[in-house]
Amino acid sequence: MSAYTQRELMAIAAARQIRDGDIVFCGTGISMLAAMAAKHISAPQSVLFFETGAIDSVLEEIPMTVADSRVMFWTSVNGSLADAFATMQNRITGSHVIGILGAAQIDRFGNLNSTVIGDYHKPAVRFSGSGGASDVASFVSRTIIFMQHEKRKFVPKVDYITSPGWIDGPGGRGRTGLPEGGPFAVITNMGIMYFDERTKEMYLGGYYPGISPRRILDNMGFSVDISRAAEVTPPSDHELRILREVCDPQRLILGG
Amino acid sequence: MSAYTQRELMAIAAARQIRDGDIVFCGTGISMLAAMAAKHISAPQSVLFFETGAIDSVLEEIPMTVADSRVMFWTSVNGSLADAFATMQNRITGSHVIGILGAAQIDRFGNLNSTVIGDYHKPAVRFSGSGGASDVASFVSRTIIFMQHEKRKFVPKVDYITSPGWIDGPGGRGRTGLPEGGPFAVITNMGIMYFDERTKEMYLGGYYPGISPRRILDNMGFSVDISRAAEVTPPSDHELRILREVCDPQRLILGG
Amino acid sequence: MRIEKGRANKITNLAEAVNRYVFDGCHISIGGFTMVRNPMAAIYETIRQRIKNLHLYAHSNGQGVDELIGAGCVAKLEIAYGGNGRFASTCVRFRKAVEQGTLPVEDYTNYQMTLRFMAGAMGVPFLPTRSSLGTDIIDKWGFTEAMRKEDPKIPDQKLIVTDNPFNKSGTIPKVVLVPAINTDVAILHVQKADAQGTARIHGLTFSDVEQAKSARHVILTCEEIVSQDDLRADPDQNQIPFFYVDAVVPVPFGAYPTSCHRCYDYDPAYLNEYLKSAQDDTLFAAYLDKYVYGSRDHQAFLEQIGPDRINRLKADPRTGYAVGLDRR
Amino acid sequence: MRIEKGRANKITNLAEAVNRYVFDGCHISIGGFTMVRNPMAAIYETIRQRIKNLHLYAHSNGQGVDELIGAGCVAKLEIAYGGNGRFASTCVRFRKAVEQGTLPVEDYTNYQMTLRFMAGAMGVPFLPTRSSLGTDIIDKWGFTEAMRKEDPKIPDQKLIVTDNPFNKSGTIPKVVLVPAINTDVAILHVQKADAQGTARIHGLTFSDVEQAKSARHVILTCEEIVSQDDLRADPDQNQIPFFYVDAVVPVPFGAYPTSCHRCYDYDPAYLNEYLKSAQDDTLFAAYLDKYVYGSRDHQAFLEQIGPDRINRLKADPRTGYAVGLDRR
Repeated sequence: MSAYTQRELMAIAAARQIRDGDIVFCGTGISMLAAMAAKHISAPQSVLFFETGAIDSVLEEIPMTVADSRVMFWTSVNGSLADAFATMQNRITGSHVIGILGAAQIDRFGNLNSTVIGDYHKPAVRFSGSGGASDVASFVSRTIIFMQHEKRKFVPKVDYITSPGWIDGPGGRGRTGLPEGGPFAVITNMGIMYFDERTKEMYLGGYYPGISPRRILDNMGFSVDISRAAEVTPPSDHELRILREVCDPQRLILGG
Repeated sequence: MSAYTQRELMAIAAARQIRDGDIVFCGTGISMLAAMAAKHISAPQSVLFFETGAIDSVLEEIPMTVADSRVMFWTSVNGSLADAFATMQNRITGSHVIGILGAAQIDRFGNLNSTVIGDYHKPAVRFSGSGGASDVASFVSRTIIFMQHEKRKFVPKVDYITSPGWIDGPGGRGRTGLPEGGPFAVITNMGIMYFDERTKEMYLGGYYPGISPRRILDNMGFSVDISRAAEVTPPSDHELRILREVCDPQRLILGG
Repeated sequence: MRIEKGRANKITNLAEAVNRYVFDGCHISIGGFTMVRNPMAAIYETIRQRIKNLHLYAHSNGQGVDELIGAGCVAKLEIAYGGNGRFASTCVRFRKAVEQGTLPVEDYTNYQMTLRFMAGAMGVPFLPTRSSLGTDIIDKWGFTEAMRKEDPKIPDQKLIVTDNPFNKSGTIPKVVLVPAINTDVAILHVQKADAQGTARIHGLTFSDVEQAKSARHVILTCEEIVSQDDLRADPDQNQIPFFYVDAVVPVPFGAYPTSCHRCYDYDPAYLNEYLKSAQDDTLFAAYLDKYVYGSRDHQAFLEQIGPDRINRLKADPRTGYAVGLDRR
Repeated sequence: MRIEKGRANKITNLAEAVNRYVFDGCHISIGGFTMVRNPMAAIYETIRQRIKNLHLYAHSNGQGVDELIGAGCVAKLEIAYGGNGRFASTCVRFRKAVEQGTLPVEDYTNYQMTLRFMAGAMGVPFLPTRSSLGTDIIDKWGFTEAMRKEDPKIPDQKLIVTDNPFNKSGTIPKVVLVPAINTDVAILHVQKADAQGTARIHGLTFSDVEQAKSARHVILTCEEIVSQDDLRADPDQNQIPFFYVDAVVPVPFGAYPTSCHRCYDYDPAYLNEYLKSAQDDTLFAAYLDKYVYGSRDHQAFLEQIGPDRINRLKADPRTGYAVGLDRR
């Protein structure tokens, strides 16, 4: 089995979470790459869907933004932002959309911060803000989240809640008035976290080859249950070939 | 000067009310015919606009419905109902739209009934209902109304207010929360009524050749000021030729 | 939905599609406007299958609505306009049913009905407008409290007038909130669709797209099934993504006797004959027997009309309608 | 409007259009998304004319927003996403301005900003959504009470969470009401327009159409002026009616260095160089001097870039982008 980078492993791990037939909301970057890989590997029936209004894109090249001309090619319909978000808020279609997001901070309930570090009014660091992330996290049935495993990113309390997760646990979303659904998996550079059915708390579901659950805990600002964790199957040659040769030959997203 | 029918006179009288450059909302029938005539006679810059979403239609044949393929021809944009009504509710474009409506009953303040005669829950007669009429009467700056001059149609109180006029007089629209603007002229088979700037009450502005103001009052369920009335200039040969030969050669709207 | 509305080939026949998705008592809307692009083939099939107690939503669907009412399929109606252009200032069977007190009606405006479909499509409970403030559309409700209580699918209020909470400038003091419509099924007739259900409408779309997206199930009848590549070569021109659609049924002249832009015009002779029959119960029963119950399917119906009459309606390619058609 | 927005020939040059409709302190929005179809020529002209204190509204306009901020034209910003795709996970001049406390920002989501433009276009004070309930987008306001009081153009509340008054079924307990945006001017770049201002956008429209309809004045820059007949032969494909438009300016490559579907791709080399310059104030000042102030107009700017680089970006007719372009 060939060598692979962390980023390649993360993309494949996320791709494996996509079910055939899902309508996949893709953000820019690795989330798009994961969706593209899934489409070519395990979920050929899945629909690539972008907040910009592109529905069922045929990606002959990896887009560098969700507005890229590359997402407009051979779609079912090219619409508008209004159309795309309505499709996610729509009670029938929205329940079949899976969203893939990234963030700067995450808490145990999967609430995400992509806006600021520090005080919102005097931020130490300013990030891009929600974009469509908070919309997606509000509307759709399942979200997959990409994170780097670092203490400062897995925090007991995020500095700013940009995108809603399970809020404060069981019933939290209902109390705020949000639709059902919420975070499903967190894909990091060390492993995969899931959320407990009952408590809605994050737990370690899988660790990558060569990385111990202990080391993962050392890279988190809060502790999680590791009793259910198993080693993640490394990417197959087939998965890697698709990812490298079909999806991102220029390594625009995969990097060096 | 050639003979003309009442309907021809009504169409021309309405056409004369349209200013060059107006965006003209047309209903089905004589209102469409009036707008089409104005476009060919005195208001070549006017825009024919339909609630169905057709903007700036080129009418080579008279449509028999506002959804007719004939309104979709050579437009600036073919949109949807949502687009069309938003254009009227829009504060900038809406203030330049003039609406032409018909009704079964009208009161002194230009409130219109096109829904029922009698009790709404046990109607003696049921009509079509609002369609887009109440929307137009709510949104646009000026409306022109077609009526038959009969006692049962010009009534002190309409059985059902389908489309808002000046409500109960000065400030009436503001009190209900409606935008400014309202009924401007009423074109009947006997003359033309306007609304007093101050009182918002209907008054007789013009009577057709051979019809006395007195006779008009005899055909109304309430009395109006006739002191400002003057005889209406009959249709010119040119106006009649355009109406008959260009607009409605099959006399689909003009009738026999 | 992954099963029903996914990438499967959804092409089926009309009897099957109507039988599967249109049921007794269902909440339904139909596409088109007055005598334009109504899904008439599907409407006649619904009548033929004697499906009753429909809760029908329409803005201005003249011909389709009037035939469904006349055939006794409709139990409740929410509508803006019960007319049919120059062919009926008020639709006759609609008028009779309401005057006889056999058809409860809730009146809205065309924009309000459009916003209600749009709210359903957007997944929000209501949308605001300034339309009809100060009118009886606000004050008089056709559906009784009891009716609204017993049917969970109907909102408990017709509409709500509320103060504008952002009324800083004072320019918009009040708005009317109109409740979302979420139907069990929407039936649309379009010019082109592919086997998966991606659809392209030529000409005005009316509120067809919003209706499709606010429905649980969508039946598309189309003039022509085209290849997926035909539609995807220019997706800017497509309006309905396949995953909203359940059934695709090729029905040439499927909107006849109403028109279909770029394909054919409405048939004035038919609509005038309909208008005459509609005036009288006996004549109308005979009309239904002859044209609807008397036709096995839409093809047989068109054969009754005959090719000469149909051919006269064919659209001229430049204008999209039958130029010079005798419409008297 | 009959004068300004009527049927007049609205073709003018960019300096004139910007000078007439973009003024110090005006409320403005720009079309496009990240590095796609931003009206860059008009943005550079705005910088060149040294127009300041703009109140800028954007959902995700990366490149255009960051250049306006970097050039010191923006006093207040309402935005959903201050990034630029793969070229900047966070736009650098935006980040610096916010971290230095020199740019008040109000954060919304992309859908909320879209609904706000739509509300302005529809002439309603707000639209409802379920988005961002339970988040700090609801709880934390960037604009102070005082700021909101003193500027009559800003609503007195960022947004309002309210109970659903139609909550019969209990499925939607609450909604967020987002306030309408009504700008003084919207600037869009489109592929085709005619002299009156009817416009056709190819590919995704983002929220450009809503932005145009929510603005008092609209400047359209376009790749190509086409005849009225070219656009009217298929009006289904046009999105903006001429009477919303004030100025039409032909500017080939008017979106460069951002992309324009079916015409040309974004320029990775330029965007990477921009990103490097943006990191450092001195480098950024030099960047502006060289490319913006140092170019008489967009044509001169393109000449600086040179025809070889421009030609490499030309779109392939099948896909609408530059196939195989080196985007590293």
